[in-house]
Amino acid sequence: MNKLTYFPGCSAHGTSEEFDHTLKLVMKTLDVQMEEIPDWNCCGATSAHVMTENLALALPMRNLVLAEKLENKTMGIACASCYSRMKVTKKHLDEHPDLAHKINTTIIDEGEYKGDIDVKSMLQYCFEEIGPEVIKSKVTKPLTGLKVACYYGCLLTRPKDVTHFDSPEYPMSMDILMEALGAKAMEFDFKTECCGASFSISNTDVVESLSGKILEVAKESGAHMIVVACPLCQSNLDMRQPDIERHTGQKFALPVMYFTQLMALAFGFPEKELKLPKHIVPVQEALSHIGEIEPTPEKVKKTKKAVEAESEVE
Amino acid sequence: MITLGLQDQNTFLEAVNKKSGANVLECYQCGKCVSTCPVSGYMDFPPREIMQMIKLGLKEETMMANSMWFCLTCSACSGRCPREIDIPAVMEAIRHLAIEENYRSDNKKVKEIRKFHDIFLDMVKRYGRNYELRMMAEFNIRTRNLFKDMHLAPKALLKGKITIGHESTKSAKAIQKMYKLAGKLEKGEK
Amino acid sequence: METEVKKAQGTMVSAENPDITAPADWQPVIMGILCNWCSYAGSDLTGTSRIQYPPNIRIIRVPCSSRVDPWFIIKSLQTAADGVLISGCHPGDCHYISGNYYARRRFLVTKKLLNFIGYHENRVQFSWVSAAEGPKFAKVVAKVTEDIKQLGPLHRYKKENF
Amino acid sequence: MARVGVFVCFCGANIADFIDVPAVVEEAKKVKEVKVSVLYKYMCSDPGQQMIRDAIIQNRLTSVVVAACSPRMHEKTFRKALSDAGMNPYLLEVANIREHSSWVHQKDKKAATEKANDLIRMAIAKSIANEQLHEISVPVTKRALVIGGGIAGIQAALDIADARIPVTLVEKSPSIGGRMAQLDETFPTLDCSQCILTPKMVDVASHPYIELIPYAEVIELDGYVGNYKAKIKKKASYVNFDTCTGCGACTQKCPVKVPNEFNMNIDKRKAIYTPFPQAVPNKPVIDAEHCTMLLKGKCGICAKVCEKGSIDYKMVDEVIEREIGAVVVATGYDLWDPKPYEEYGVGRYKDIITSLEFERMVSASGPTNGVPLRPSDGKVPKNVVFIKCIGSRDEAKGIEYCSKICCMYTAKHAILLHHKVHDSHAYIFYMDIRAAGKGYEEFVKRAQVETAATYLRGRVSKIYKKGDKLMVRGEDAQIGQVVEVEADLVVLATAVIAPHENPALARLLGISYDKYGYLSEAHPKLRPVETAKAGIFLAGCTQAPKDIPDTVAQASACAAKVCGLFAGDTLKKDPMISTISNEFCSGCLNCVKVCPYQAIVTEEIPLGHGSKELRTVAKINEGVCQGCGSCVAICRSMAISLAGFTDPQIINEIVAI
Repeated sequence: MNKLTYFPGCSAHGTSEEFDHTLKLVMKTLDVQMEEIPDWNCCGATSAHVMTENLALALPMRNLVLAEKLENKTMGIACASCYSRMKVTKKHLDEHPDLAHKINTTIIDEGEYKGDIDVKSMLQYCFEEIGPEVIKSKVTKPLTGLKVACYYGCLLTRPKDVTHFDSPEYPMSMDILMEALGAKAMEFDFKTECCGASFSISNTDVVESLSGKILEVAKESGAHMIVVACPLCQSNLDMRQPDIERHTGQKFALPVMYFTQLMALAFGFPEKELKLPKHIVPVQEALSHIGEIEPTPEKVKKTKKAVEAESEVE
Repeated sequence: MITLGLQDQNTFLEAVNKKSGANVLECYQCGKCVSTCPVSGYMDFPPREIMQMIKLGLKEETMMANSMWFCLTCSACSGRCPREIDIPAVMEAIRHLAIEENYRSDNKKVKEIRKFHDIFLDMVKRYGRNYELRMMAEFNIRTRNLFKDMHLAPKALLKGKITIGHESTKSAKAIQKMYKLAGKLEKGEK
Repeated sequence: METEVKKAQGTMVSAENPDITAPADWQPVIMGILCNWCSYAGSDLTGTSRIQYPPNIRIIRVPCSSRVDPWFIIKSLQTAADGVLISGCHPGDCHYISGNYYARRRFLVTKKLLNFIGYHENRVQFSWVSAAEGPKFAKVVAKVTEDIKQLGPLHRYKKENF
Repeated sequence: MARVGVFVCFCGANIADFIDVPAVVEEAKKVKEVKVSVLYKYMCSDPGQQMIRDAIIQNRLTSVVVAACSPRMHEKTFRKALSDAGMNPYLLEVANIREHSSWVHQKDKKAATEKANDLIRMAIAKSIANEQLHEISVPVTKRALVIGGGIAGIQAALDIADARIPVTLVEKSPSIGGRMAQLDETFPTLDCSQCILTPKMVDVASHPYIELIPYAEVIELDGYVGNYKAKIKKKASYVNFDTCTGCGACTQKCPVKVPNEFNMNIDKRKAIYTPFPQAVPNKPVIDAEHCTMLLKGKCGICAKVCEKGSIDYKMVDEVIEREIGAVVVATGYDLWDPKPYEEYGVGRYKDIITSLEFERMVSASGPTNGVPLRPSDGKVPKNVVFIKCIGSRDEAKGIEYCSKICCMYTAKHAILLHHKVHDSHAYIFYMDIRAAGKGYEEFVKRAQVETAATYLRGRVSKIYKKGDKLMVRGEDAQIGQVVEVEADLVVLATAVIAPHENPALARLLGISYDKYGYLSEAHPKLRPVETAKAGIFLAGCTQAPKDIPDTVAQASACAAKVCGLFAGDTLKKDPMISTISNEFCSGCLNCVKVCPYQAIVTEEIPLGHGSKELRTVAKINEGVCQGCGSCVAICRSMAISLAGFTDPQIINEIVAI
């Protein structure tokens, strides 16, 4: 059994409850014991670093200090934004011991910062620590026929020198996981374009325009749905979708699901565990493609010899 | 028209470089950041122009721009910058400078964005965590735009997308203390 | 203590031997041994650019810093020099491919020896100055001169001094 | 007893204003060896030199000290004055009282004068220990080796051979021609590359003074300027070039198809092939990696169809040796692989190609018969986006420098596109247009005006697919707007990089290379074709990115250098080199280890006079020694001495203060 310190993030108990719930289900199946950080606090999200210097470090630092007390090697974070703040903070603190010492004074009651915990997003954890092979072995109900566009958003892979995970331009980890579940990951160019993120409330027109472009390209890719690993991306793409459709006159009808929901489905959990009614864009239609067999393209079976080298014999 | 050459030293450039850890002088104006930036269309000066303005020492113009407030810190620009300049750090530096030196843009959007962040931080201060519905409501009240997104609310509520109740961290006090001490640190630095 | 008193009176006191003193207007002599291709050319450029530096240095030209035998350093310190500056091409830029690397290693050893017999480590200094670094040469000379002034006159290890 | 003459120069006001020159002259007279000490306004002038010549003769001087400017300035001038007076020129010493005193201590005349006195005393002391030296003559082998058969190597070889100096030209591929052979038309005149290149290629093959060794590599180089020995590995071609007529029957019948590297893998060639129709020599070679006969022993068709029986499957690599006097390195360039541009979808989208791929397509003899086609569906593109600086000027993904030629060839591509597809439109994303060269700006104007190519100033940030089009997004900084171009084809102007073999080649030749792998010239401005190793020269892109005119100019410059080197029967060499005394040499051979030129060899000499037993001592190879003095300082038994910088000379200088 693997043990993992878990940081759910504020939205896990609100907008992204289905993420939190299915994550816990699949982790159980994968034999990972998740220990939630007791009394965790908000990471400060965008607002803290936009407005302040020290608070932006202090808020995540408190969580890091609390996490270190649990003595697991790794901390897994559900929300991409929390993950990014935690990673950025950790990098700053580890690179500048003076700074770490200074910020530590604001939370000294919680203890000393040691810097000895590894921070990973849950996607990263699934991909690197568990691996697609193991995940594939747990699949009881393959998602064959389902075409998905994997959307990573900004913060899971960027900036590269902070995350050290996958490509910042064309990541493949989630695609590989989805293929392990039996689904088909489509070629999708807007994997890491920004959805508008923190402007969700303050600047809705920006979100609508950016998320609209992502929906457009995802639709173009031929996908039945978008798969995400970030609550904010999910809410921007899902909740705002009707508005975007109304303003642009385009019809997307692209449900936006968490990768853990699809994992749970493929692992054989009943649909009601996915909390599908929480979705603004209905999911059923997309899920109905599961089981569809794609007509095999009429490709001539390549002889072994031909594949062997670049050379081919006439 | 802007007259250059009046300053002996570009102290603004120095301040931005020091605060951001980047070197703005490395920018060679290729514009890759501009077409990368998802919100450059909303900025009155896109990143490339901001870099040049800092180089020219145009402090007032830079500080009153809306650009840094629109920056989403998505890091797409720095990931593609051929000179590997940490542009989000530069944006953050001028934002912090603007806050410290009390530059306040009249731009309605900037005001709203700042308000949002204030409310957010306020909420975290009170409860240790953040709650979307309350956040949304408070933002709408404080920006006097009561009905914004109201059409979403019933649906979202109904679907359980947004919950009304909320919990706080047990040690909200610890957070409040942190706020106080962090604030002091910031003042101490100035 | 004695040294402090003398210094307070404005007398220059040798860092190695407080008995060796010199008047306040004492000027050290510095032996500069420069490689022909980089540092000597750089010192020429300092001149061509009319960059001013302290006049204490006397320059000897050698083809490469690797030509400098530790003997030259010791002989300089035995006779007139209060300090020695050796300067060659930047690492990797040696006109003779790798000479300056040998020189660098040799001088690390030489410095240890000089230290062991009681010389202050700043008496002998090593620098890289390229043919394009006229201003740098002036800076290096100014620094070395200042360092040697701080160290005061040199106790010369010669037979007649024992 | 030494008799020294001291000649102090005023240098107009340059010295006289800051140094008390008459006092300096008097001070010099106090040295007992000094027989004459005089001053003059300009020692380097004819009357000044005459003064020196006269004084040498009148006073029977044994050495001369000129106190003036830096020896790096006029040492040669004054040495000549000594020679003219019948004196050995190496008995001169220069005291540098201008650069080292009057110019740098302008605020302290007293100190400057004192320093000048010291510098002159040092020079006098050194000059007393000076010895008569004589220039060294080394024999020279008058044959040049040219490595690389692109336009640089071709030009260098032809120019040297035209001077009736034998040349061995070694090319690694089966044909000479290099990159230029792959080009369609050339800027800024749009003359056909093949048309101007192939006559030169034929000249190489038929030139009586050129020995062409294709499909070969230099694997070893020993010796020193004028006396190198090269080992050349001739790769097995499996075709006897002596009997092969180049009829082409074998290449037609060969059943194995392989991606054609000459056409940037757009089409296929056979396993037995000539790279292109105009190849020189026009003889095929067998690609051992793909030939089924060589791999599995099955097939043998080429041997069956060859009427001359030229196919020899048993052929093996052969190493030959050549004695040569000079080397011209002309290994050309490689192109940067744009894979790191993930944001463009490089590798995922077939319709993103590189410039050289485009070049092959528009070439009349190319794989698509001169029409650019979309690799995805074979359609003729209408909107073509050219993106410059791919990898160039990009520290993050590629290299820092500008590749120099991309601005021009992209303008050319826009024009060629228009010529081949009349209703097409070229969009060019650029950062700066660098068109410095004869007729270059005019050529860019032609692309902008006649062809009406749309120039957009900005780096492209993203390419994504929309239907069968590629959407290319970038900023047009001129209007400060982000623009998207709907493209059928995207052409990337990939950076010029040093050939990946360069570092290994440089080590083999004993020359240096920079951090990018380009071979280093001896001086970036004043010795751009020489390397730091005498007798080895650089031509073309192996030294830095260049266009064809610059490459040809540098190649001809190399030829001039080689001809200059071979002008006499022997080479004259500076006598300031090391010598080893057999009596003192202990045979520790530390000197061998530190010598950067492998100039020290070992020698067996009798243990004692008349003894039959032998002992090992070190010996300097005069031709190779460059006179750095590393060996002198390392020698424990002080057996080595460096002429011009002997221990007595330097110690004299030190104790003179």
